[in-house]
Parts: sequence; C-alpha cells; structure tokens
Amino acid sequence: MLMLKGIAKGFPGVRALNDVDFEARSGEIHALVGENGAGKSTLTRVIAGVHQPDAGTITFDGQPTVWKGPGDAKRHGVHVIYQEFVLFPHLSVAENIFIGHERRNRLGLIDHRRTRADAKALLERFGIDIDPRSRVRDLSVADQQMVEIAKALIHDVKLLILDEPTAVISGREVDVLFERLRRLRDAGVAIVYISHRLEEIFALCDRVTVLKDGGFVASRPIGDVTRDQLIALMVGRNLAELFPTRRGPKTPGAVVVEARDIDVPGRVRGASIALRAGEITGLAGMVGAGRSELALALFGALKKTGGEVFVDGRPVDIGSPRRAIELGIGLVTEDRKGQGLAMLLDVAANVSASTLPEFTRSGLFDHRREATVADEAIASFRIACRGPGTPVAVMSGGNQQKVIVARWARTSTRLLILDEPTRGVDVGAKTEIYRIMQELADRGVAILMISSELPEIVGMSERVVVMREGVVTGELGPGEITEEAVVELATRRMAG
Amino acid sequence: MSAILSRALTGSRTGLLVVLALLVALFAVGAFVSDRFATTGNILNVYEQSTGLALVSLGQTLTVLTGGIDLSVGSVVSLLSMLTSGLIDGRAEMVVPVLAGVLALGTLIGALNGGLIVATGVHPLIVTLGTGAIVQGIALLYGLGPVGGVPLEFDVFAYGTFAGGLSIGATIALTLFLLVSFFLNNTRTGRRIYAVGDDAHAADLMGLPRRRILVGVYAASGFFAALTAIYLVSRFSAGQPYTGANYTLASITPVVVGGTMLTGGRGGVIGTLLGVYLVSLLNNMLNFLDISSHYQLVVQGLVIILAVSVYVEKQRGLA
Amino acid sequence: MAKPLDAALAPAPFRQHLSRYGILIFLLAVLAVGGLAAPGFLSGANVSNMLLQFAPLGIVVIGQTFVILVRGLDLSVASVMATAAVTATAFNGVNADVPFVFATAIAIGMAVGLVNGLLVTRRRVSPFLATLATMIVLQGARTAWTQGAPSGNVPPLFRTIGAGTFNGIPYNIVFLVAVAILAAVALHRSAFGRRVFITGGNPVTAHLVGIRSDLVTLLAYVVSGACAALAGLVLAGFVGVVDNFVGRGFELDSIVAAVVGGIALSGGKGTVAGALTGAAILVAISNLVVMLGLPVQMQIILKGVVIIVAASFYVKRGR
Amino acid sequence: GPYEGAPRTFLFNPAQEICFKDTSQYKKEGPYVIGFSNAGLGDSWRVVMQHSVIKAAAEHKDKIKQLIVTDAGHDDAKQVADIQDLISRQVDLLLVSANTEQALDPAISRAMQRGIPVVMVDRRIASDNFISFVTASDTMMGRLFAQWIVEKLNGQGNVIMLAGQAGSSPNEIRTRAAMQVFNQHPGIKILDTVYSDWSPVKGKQVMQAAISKYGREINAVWSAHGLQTPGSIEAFIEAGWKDGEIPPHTTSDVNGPLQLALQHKVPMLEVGYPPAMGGVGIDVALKVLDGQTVPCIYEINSQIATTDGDETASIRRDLPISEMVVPNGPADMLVTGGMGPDYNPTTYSVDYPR
Ligand SMILES: Nc1ncnc2c1ncn2[C@@H]1O[C@H](COP(=O)(O)OP(=O)(O)OP(=O)(O)O)[C@@H](O)[C@H]1O
Ligand SMILES: Nc1ncnc2c1ncn2[C@@H]1O[C@H](COP(=O)(O)OP(=O)(O)OP(=O)(O)O)[C@@H](O)[C@H]1O
Ligand SMILES: O[C@@H]1[C@@H](O)[C@H](O)OC[C@H]1O
Ligand SMILES: [Mg+2]
Ligand SMILES: [Mg+2]
Repeated sequence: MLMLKGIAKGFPGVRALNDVDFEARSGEIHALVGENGAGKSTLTRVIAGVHQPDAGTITFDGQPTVWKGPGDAKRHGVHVIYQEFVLFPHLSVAENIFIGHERRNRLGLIDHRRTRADAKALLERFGIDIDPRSRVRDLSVADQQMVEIAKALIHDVKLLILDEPTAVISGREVDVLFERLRRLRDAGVAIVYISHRLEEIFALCDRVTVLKDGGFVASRPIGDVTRDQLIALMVGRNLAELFPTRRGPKTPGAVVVEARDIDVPGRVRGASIALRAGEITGLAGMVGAGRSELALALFGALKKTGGEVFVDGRPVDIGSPRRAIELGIGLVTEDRKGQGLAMLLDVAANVSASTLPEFTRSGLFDHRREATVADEAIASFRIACRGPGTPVAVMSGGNQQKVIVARWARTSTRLLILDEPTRGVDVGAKTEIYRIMQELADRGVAILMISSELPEIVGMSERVVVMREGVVTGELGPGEITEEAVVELATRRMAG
Repeated sequence: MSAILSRALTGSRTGLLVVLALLVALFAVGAFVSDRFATTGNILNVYEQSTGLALVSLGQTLTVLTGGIDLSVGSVVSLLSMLTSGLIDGRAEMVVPVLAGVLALGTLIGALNGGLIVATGVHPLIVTLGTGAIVQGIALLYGLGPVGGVPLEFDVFAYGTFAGGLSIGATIALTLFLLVSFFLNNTRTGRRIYAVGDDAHAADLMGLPRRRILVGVYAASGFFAALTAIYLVSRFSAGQPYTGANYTLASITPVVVGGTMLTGGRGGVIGTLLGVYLVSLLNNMLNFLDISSHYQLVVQGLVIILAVSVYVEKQRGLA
Repeated sequence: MAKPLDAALAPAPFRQHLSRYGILIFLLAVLAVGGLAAPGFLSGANVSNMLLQFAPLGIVVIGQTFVILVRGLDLSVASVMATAAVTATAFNGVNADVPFVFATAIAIGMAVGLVNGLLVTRRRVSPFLATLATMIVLQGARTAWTQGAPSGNVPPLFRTIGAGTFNGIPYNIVFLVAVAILAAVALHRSAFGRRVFITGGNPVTAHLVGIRSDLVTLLAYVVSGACAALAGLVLAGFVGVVDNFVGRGFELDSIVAAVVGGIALSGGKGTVAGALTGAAILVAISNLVVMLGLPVQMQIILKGVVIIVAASFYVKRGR
Repeated sequence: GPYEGAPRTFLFNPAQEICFKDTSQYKKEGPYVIGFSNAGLGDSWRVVMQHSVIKAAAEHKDKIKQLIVTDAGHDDAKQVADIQDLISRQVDLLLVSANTEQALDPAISRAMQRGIPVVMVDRRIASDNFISFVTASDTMMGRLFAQWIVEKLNGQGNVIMLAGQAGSSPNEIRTRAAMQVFNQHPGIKILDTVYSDWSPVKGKQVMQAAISKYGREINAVWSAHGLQTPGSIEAFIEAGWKDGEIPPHTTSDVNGPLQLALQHKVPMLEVGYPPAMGGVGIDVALKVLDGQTVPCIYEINSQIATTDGDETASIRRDLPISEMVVPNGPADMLVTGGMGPDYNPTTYSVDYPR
C-alpha cells in the first residue's frame, strides 16, 4: 500500500528523519516504535502530506507520489489520528466527525439531521455515550480522543495511521478501539500504529518497525522479537546505562514539602504527598490521572479547593507561583514550548527569568552578571548552544529542557518538580537530564519527577507515588518499585 | 425559519441572550421616558437607520469569524461611493453597469486583501490597515470632495419603503443577514469558515481549503463594503472621500456586541444583526432622552465594555 | 542522529545584521534617495522641520511599543493626546500653569492606561476592544468637559517646548530623547524590561517564573497613557492652539510605525530604537512626498505600502 | 465705528431679484417644538453658534416649548439619522446646519416633502429645498477675500487656497466665488488647494507641507475662515519668515489671527461671518411658524476690517484690525460672537426650554 524509501526531514536545529525506509501493507497492523523524539510523528506527517520530505520517495498504491498537502493525501484514503488533537473545540461532535466530508442533501446543503444520526450511530458502535450535539470543548480528554478516532473511521480508508491514540484513554475504550482496528485490518486496510505501550504492540500488531534518533533501525514480524529485544532496539543500549546509578548520599533527608488532602475540582481528590530532601520521588500514573494538576497546585499555579501544604512542617499558603518560588519550589512544566520558555528570548534571559531581582544593581539590570551565570549553566549542564545569547527557539528540545532545569537549579530551590522532563528529548540529552536530577538531589534538593514512562520511573525514583483518576492509589518505597507494581496501582479501581 | 434561528442560537447562545436582554432593556427605558419612542413610526425609523451599519458589519462578521479583521472597509466604502456617483454622474442608463462594476471591484479589493493575508502571513489587522490606507489615498486622488451624482430615483434603496413604511434598504439588509446565516449554518463552506477560525492549524491538518476560505471571506467583506457604498450614495446622493471612514471601527462594535469573538470560530451574523439594532436603537434613544452628544459617546463606549466583558470566557488552567 | 544543528543553523553574520539593522538601512536609503531626488530634502531647515514633527509621533510610538510588547494594542492614544492638549489650555494659559498642566495631563494619561490595563488583565477584554471603548468614552468625556470645541490659551512655555528651536534643533526633540532613553533603559537595561519581554514572549512562562504578568501588562498600558499625554502636550505646544484635531490619526500611525520598526504584534519582540526608526521612516516619507511635489495623497498610499512590505519582511525573517 | 447697515449684498446687487417665500402654510399655534440638528461642534465657531441658538431659544420661552439639539459629530450618516429622529419626535420645525451640502440634501428635501419646514443656518444643502438659509453671504466673503488678494498682489502672484472642510457649503461656496474672481486674473496662479477642516492644527500641518514645497514662491494665502489662519501664520514663522515678510492672509471672526497679524506685521483682511447667526436662525424659524414671508436667503451683516495701510481700491474697511482685536483675549475667542462680554464657551449655560 505504502512504501517510503530514504526519507529525510530536518527542522531548524533538528534532523528529525534521516534515510528512513518504511512499508505499510494492506491487512496488516504495523507498529512504529521508538523513543520520544525518534521521529515517529514526523514520519506520520510526511506520510500524510503535512511535511514535504527533504529527500526520499513515497510510493502509494503502487504509484510514486508527492502529496500536495494533507487534503490530497486524505482524498487518496490516507487518514491520520495525530498525536495532538485535530478538533474544532467550538463545533459540535457531529460536525467535527464529518468536517471535510459533510453530510449533504440533494440541494448540496448540510443535512444536519443525517450528520447527527450518523454521528450517533458511529459513536454507538464505539459504545461511547456522547451527545453528538455537544461542543467538543465540553468533552473530557478521553471522549475527545474517541471523537478523533471515530472521525477517521467514517472514511473509505486505505491507510490509517494512529499516533499514540491510547495516550489519553484507558480500559474499555482501548478494547473497543482494538476491536475496531482488527476489523479494519481484516477488511484490507493498512494500519500504522504508534505507541509507547509495548504490551499494546504485542497485543495488536503484526509487524514492528523501530526508529531511533531519526533513523531506521529494524523492521520485524512481531513474532520474531521479544519485549527485551525490542527495548534494546529502541534504546540501543542497556537501561542500566541510561539511568546513572546514584553515587551520592542515599539516606533521605527531612520532609521539605508535604501536601495533605489536596483537591483540585474535577482533577485531583484528596491527594497527599511528602517530599524529602535529597530524594527523587516519582509520580506515576496514566495520562490524565491528575499528576500535573497536583504539581501545579503545589506550585500555586492552579487553585486548590481543599488541603494543606507544609514547608518544613509549617503550614503555608501558596497562592501563586511567585509565593512558591519564594518558598523554594521550582517547576519544570510538561509543555516546554507552551509554558516553559519565552522562545524568542535567549538562553541567558530564560535562565535568569525566575530570579530577576538577583541581577538588578541599583535599579539597572546587570547583563554581564547574567551572562556569567548563563555561561556557568551552559558549562555545568552541558547545554549545546552558541552561548548565552542563543535564542532558545533554534535549540533542540533536550537543550531547551536543560535551559529550564538550569533556571531552577540556580535558585535557592529546595523542591524541584519536573513534569515529564524527558518528553520529546533525545537519548543523549535524556541521560544528561537524569544526571542533573541526581546531582541536584545530591545537593539536597527534593525532586518530584512526573513521568509516563515506566522505565524512567523505575530507573530513577527512590520512592514512587501513583495516581489514578485524581486519587493517590499508593506509594512504593525503595525495594518495592517494579513496573508491575506501578501498573497495578495506576490501574487500580478505588472504592468510592 | 425557526430552524434557522435555533441553529443560529446554538452557535452563540449567550451572545444572543445578552444582546436581546440589552435591546429589551433599552426599549423599556425608552418607552418609559418618551411616549413617542415606542411608536411604530419610530421603530420603523430605527429599522431604516440600521441599514448602512448592518451591511458593513455583515461582511466584518465573516472576517472576524475566521479570527481576522478587515480594517480597510471604511476606505473601501469611501472609494466605491465616489466611484458610484462619479461614474453614474446623473445618467440613469449608467446605473446598472456601474453598480455591477462597483460590486465586482469591492469583491476584488477584498479578495486582494485575502490574497495578501495568505501570501504574506502577516496579521490581517496589519494587512488591511495597509490596504485601507492605499485605498483611502486613491479615493482622495479621485476627488477631495463629493463627486458626481445619481438620478433622483436612486434614493429608493435608502429611503424607499414598502407598503406599511417598511424600509426597502433595511429589509434587503435583513434578508442578506438571513441568507448569510443560512449559508454559514447549512453549507459546507459556511461550517468550514467556523472551523478555520476555531483552529487554523487543525484546519490545515484536516486538509480544509483554508487559504481559499480566507480569500473568499475577505472578498465577501469587500462585496458588502461595496453594497454599503451604494447604499450611502443612495442616502447621500453623492460619494465623498471620507464617507465610510467611521465604519472601519464602527463595523466591529455590532460584531463583538453580538457575541462573535475576535479570536474567531464563535458567533454568527444573527448576533451581529441584533448588535446593529442595538447600536441603532441606542443612538435613537439617546436622541430621545435629550442626552447631550458628548455623553452619547460615553454611553456607547460603556455599552461596548459591558457587552464584551460578559462574553469573556472563564479562564481555564494556567495563566 | 537528531543532533542539534544549532551551530550550523546560526544565521550568518550578514543575515543577522540585515535583520537587526535592516530597518535602519531602509531609513538611510529613504534619506539618501530623498536627498538626491529632492534638493532641499536634507537641508538644515527641512531636517529641523522633520525633527519637529518626529518628536510627538516618536513619543507615542514608544508608549505603543510597551503595549505591543505585552501582546496588546493601544487605540486610545490619540484620544489621550487630545485630552492632554485640552488640559494645556484648561488653566489660565500662563507659564505658572505649566507644572499643573504637566501633572494633570500625565495623570489623566496614566488613569486611562490604568483603565485599559484593568480591562485587559482583569476583565480579559481584548486590547483592541478595551482601548477602542476607552477611546470613545474619553472622547465623550473630553467634549463634555469642553462643551464641544476646546478653547483657551496654551502657556507660552509650551510654545517654546513644542515649536522652538535652538540652532535648528527643536526643543521637543529633547523630550523625545529623554523619553527614549528612559524607555530604552527600562526595556533593555532593567528587570522591569525583562519582565515585559517575558510576559509578551510567553505569558504562561512569565506566570510560572513568578512574574506578575498582569501587573507588567497594566504598567505597559500606564506607560503608553503617560507617553500619549506627554506627546499631546508637545503637540499642543507645536501647533500653539488646541482643537479636536490634535492627535487625530496618531493611534494608527503609532501602530504602523511600531510594526514598521519591527515590534511584533505577537509580542515580546522589538526595541525602542527600532520603533523610533519606524516612526522616522513615516515622517521622512511623508515629507519626501511633499518635497518631490507628489500629490499629498501619496503620503497615505505609501504609508500603506510600507507597512505591508515591512510586516511581510519581518514575517519572513521570523520563519 | 463698525458698519451697522443692511447687508451690502442686499443693497448693492441691482441685478439680483431677491427671492421671498410665503410661509403661511406652516403657520401654527405655539408654543413650538423646534429641532436643531447641528453638523457638529468640531470648531470653536460652531460652539458659539450653537450657544447663540440656545440663547435665542431661552429668550423666546413664551413661544418655544422645547428646543431639541442634536449634534452629529461631523458624520453625515449620524446627521441624517438625527434629522429622522427629530422628525420622529414630531418637531414643528427643523433648524439645520448641514455637515455637507450634498449628503444631507435627500434627507432634508424629504423632510420638506413631508411638510416639515426647514430653516438652514450657516451650512446649507445643495438644492433649494428649504425655506430659508441664514448666513452672512459666503459668496461675498469668498469674493472679497480674492479681490483683495488680487489687488494686494497687483494682479501678479501665487496663492495658496487654505480651504475648510471639503463638501461643507461655506467652504464650497466661498471657494467657488473666490475662483470666479481669481480666474479673471491670468497673472494669479493657484499653487495648491489644501484642506484644514477648519482646524488650526491641521491648518498648520498642511501649510507646513505647502511651505516646504513652494517656499518663498507663495505670495498670499486665501483662507476660507479665521479658524485655520493662525496655523498658517505659525507655519510661516516657524519656517523662518521674519516679521513683515509673511504673505497677506485673509481671516474671519477669530481673535488669534488678528493678534498675530499685528504682532508679526502680516497684511490681513477680515470679513466677518458672525456665529450670532445661530440666534437669527431661531428668529427666522419663529417667523416661519408665524406664517410670515421670509427671504430665501437671510443674510446677516458682516463687517470688514484690515490691517493699517492694507485697504485696496475695492476693499474699504469698517474698522481697523487694531480696533477689532482683543489684545489680551484668548486666541480662539470669537470677536464677532455677540454673546456678551462675560461669555465663556466652556462654562456657558442658560436655562432654555428643553
Ligand atoms: N515542526 C517541528 N519543528 C521543529 N522540530 C520538530 C518539529 N516537529 C518535530 N520536531 C523535532 O523532530 C524530532 C522528532 O520529533 P517527533 O515528534 O517526530 O518524535 P516522535 O518520535 O513522534 O516522539 P514522541 O514519542 O515524543 O511523540 C524531535 O526532536 C522534535 O523536537
Ligand atoms: N479539559 C481539558 N481540555 C483539554 N485538555 C485537557 C483537559 N484536561 C486535561 N487536559 C490535557 O490533557 C492532558 C492530560 O491531563 P492531565 O494533565 O490532567 O494528566 P496528567 O496526569 O498530568 O498526565 P500527564 O502529565 O502524563 O499528561 C494534559 O496535557 C492536559 O493539559
Ligand atoms: O461656516 C463655517 C462653519 O461651518 C465652520 O464650521 O466654521 C467656520 C465657518 O466659517
Ligand atoms: Mg510523536
Ligand atoms: Mg499532565
């Protein structure tokens, strides 16, 4: 159905794809795996006509093809469920499903009744109970994802690509999805399935292709690889290498920050967590479990409606990030570009952002001192850039992430929260970030690491707190931390 | 008809309710203060007076729905009003060809706006500010004062009435609103205009013809500006170089008061129509209340703030 | 290997300079071409004349720059200018009034900025609408205050400040230079400036690094109000009389100048020097049109062309 | 003393048949509701004119039950709506100062068609569809200004026309009349016509441009009114013209240009266009509602003043500018205002029927 040969694609600062070969056949579910930033989504976008490849050829249905745009690919039966939502929040569910393929009557006008009815039928087939008339923005994230998936299935698809479709859904919804996909496969559709959840790959797919750092690694029938082999292909080295072992003091210090019974309406219910000096605590759970919200509430960036926070055992009122920073709390957010960085500014400005008064001498800003500090950060965190004056926009994701970490590492930070610190970061930078986290912990900083990657949680944490649907379902101490234990807690149904 | 209304209502429910409430409130105040205010005669009068603003805001609504704005409308109205009376120059036989030409030219200028917006990637506010200046300059090159004239009967668009005193122009405008509303709600392109305004990036990924839609929307704005120009010539008997100037900003007020968000993707023309009626009724009422013109401005500004701050969405999440 | 190509992709020095100094080069080109084409364009008298006109626009543009840097827009500047000018005549028209006039005018400007800022930060009204509404309200309040057209004398000292020259150098330039230095220090050499750029560059980041971005935004509007008031006084001194015409057109001209000078409407990018260069280009082109004997309408047309060209230049750079 | 006689155009136009209108069809029992639709208050002249209307209404409380004033802010569309609203409020008569002469024509013609008498003041419409136009003869002003310049320049020289607001009748009529005079003198060249919108601020801006362009070629400035004249004189001063070098200027009503003329030795002709005509508008309105016969054009008298030594063969003054000026008065004061010595436009208020 689809054949890619020698595909290359670069972005400013990154070579996202390099000489990649890939093939998708009708009647086959083909898994595409690789670490964050391996280039899976980029490949998807090349296939869908969003990006023009810098080099290489696409053969579709036996024809050498150059897509004129996403619309062109769509017309030829290529459909993609993107990693980010492609939904129109203020249109109704039904309209979202049929946009681009509107149900029309004989006069060429939109047939609202049929649109609704067809949408309803479609949603029912998925067993989702959503009113097709409701606006998408009013749906839960999981329901939005189901709409995304449903949307792709109205078409006469030849090739269906799903980029981490299960990232925000779980349980029964996943089952429904898999069942659908299998039926489509049996009907002769070619399916490309991208996921970080290896168990899904083994449960669903017929074949797997591994990408690493933008390059093609291997392509095998699923029966020919074991889980461990697959990981080895993806990571390219032992996990032991990836997660540096702690050399510093292992004994946890005193509790620096403790949160008790935190409530965030609709997101977090009665969550408690205690963070100790010099200890790395992992916060695990499925996407949507409310981990980010708990972190944001701790940081004063989200209003909590219940609960208390103690710093050094004293109750404090953290009403704003400003206050949190005063109390020695730092936050590396999950959305680097959207929340973490002022992209147009340079490294120095982004590093100094949280401690501006420190750089003010008799009213004037001390640029020289800022540059010196930034130089030090660049050296000690090994940030690859042209110097303090490099605009962060031209830097790679991993280096951008290091800039943010450097920002917080500089302050009198006592607790540093990192939300998905390695998302979209390449392997090299990943190890660097792990190293930095450990160094900070060695200096006595309490670290809270939110991550959706189990190996990372298991490899880095000295203690793990697990959440599900806004509730803390358990805590694992040293010696108890295994992937199985975390998964068990992350999927455990709580009473009430 | 009721189906259309109910569709329109789902688009911007709060918006319409707010304007409706304001309309009713104004009306009540007016009726309380003056016994001449709530007469059929005066209502027909307000209806008639709404025409020009209605026509120009109709086009503006479309650009705002896509998340853009057209700041060239004032200049386009001015230039085209001059061309209308200048080229007709009192000759009845020229009316039809000139009107056709002016409508075509308005559409073309609008399409050029849209073309520049998609080609340069510059924010529509800046692009149309620029083209607006260019068009205004051309209008002033064409003449510094009123030019030409139109046959007497030409005033039927602005002053003519159906039996019962219903203004012809205002009824044409009303009909156009209903048509455009129908178009927005019941055609593919109409719904896609909302989609493009809601999330341009998603529209691209969905393969929707975003660029074509933008060009079309600005062309429509140009078309309605041309219609406004023709209406003004009918009302004033001649075009003048600054005749449309006030419409540039004035055309935005009814749009936002009617619940269409400047960020795009939400709202609709029925809200704008009510916004237009609100503005017209407000002006009329202020005249009836003997409120000095100075305070009329103050009241208008406050109404904008009042209406607009109602729509402000509750902040979600961060920031 | 998804290895950072940062170093390789670093803009070559020439391109880097082009994007930083491009606008200055453009100004120099206008001046050079003008000097060659129109004898007298670069004569002392004409340069002095241009500087005289440059000062009020320059001062407003600086304020506008603060607002645009925090992703805003200030349409109320012209109204503030006129109000400040009216203040200049509100007392007895003698030099002893000057301190009062200054204090009152700047206070009014800051108050308007405060209202704008509060509407934008507290009510989350879009800057366009918020400042449009205050513009209208203020206009009404001003005419109510003056009962129509302003009257009275401008203190003679203002005349000297606004129109006097010393060896061909206008005194009003001193104000501009003072404001420019203050603004440049505040924006580029102080922590406040940093907060402005971070707030404009990414408001969420600003919030998360503990910057009170609402306060920063508010202050930007206050600065703009104060600058506009000062410019209004300078302009009142320049023309010696005050009427409703003072400041007209400055709202759009100041936005045009800022954009031409490389202040990104999307916020967080630009310099005081760039903005002033943009303003200088507008003044120079307007003057050149006159010196070349072109129809004055060309001033508006060229303004339109320049803003579109400049804006698309920056968009291309930004990609 | 100043000329107190009948309007000269009225007396000295033997060729002109004066048109009168019978208004018996509009005769009504009082007290009346009169609507005054003002084009706007864009300049100080208009403010005084509006006050003069109000003052006259206050003086006729017995006959006028209500005076409703609207202000269109110099927006044609708003003025048309204002007029319609006044009609909707069932006024007995409309007093209108039309923003522009073309745009308001259809609306006013329609009011007349509906039987509502319209009296125009200061600014008329293009057609004759009104009862009476109260003015001080724009035609005469335009001509006198032009004739004086021709004679000051001995028929040779370059003139800048510093016009008011394009499209408003005073501007159009004065300019047209002036051109009739200038066109008879081939030695006179019109360098440029620039528009001030009756604003000294804009007047100064446009004159600065004209001075940059034509420099010392400019031999005289024909200004359609005094509002913008100070802007022009200031522009010359700033461009380096010394006292006594500034070319002749024309002006009306406003104190500032008179002060400047004396201070900087600018040859100047002043022809008055008194804002007091607003009050006359009310008088005429009451005549119409009383069914009296009124002239189609009701001219009130304007006086003529010049700087010393600047009378010409055709232009004789009623008084010297040095006597007309209020030396320490505000620059924007209307010396022909007729509102009394204590009048202050910003604080003026009177109890009129509303
Ligand atoms: N539009 C873009 N501009 C710049 N860089 C990009 C762009 N899209 C992707 N990249 C970069 O290209 C590399 C590959 O990204 P891609 O999104 O394809 O990875 P992925 O394998 O899908 O990762 P994930 O598992 O996190 O989704 C990353 O370094 C990413 O930062
Ligand atoms: N109502 C909503 N509308 C749109 N997006 C939402 C909404 N609620 C949550 N999200 C987004 O969905 C994603 C998952 O939600 P959330 O942040 O609560 O989960 P989490 O437990 O922190 O998971 P993770 O941090 O792994 O994404 C986040 O990116 C969040 O911003
Ligand atoms: O008649 C004119 C009036 O309309 C204008 O507004 O001010 C100047 C006068 O000469
Ligand atoms: Mg991806
Ligand atoms: Mg999250």
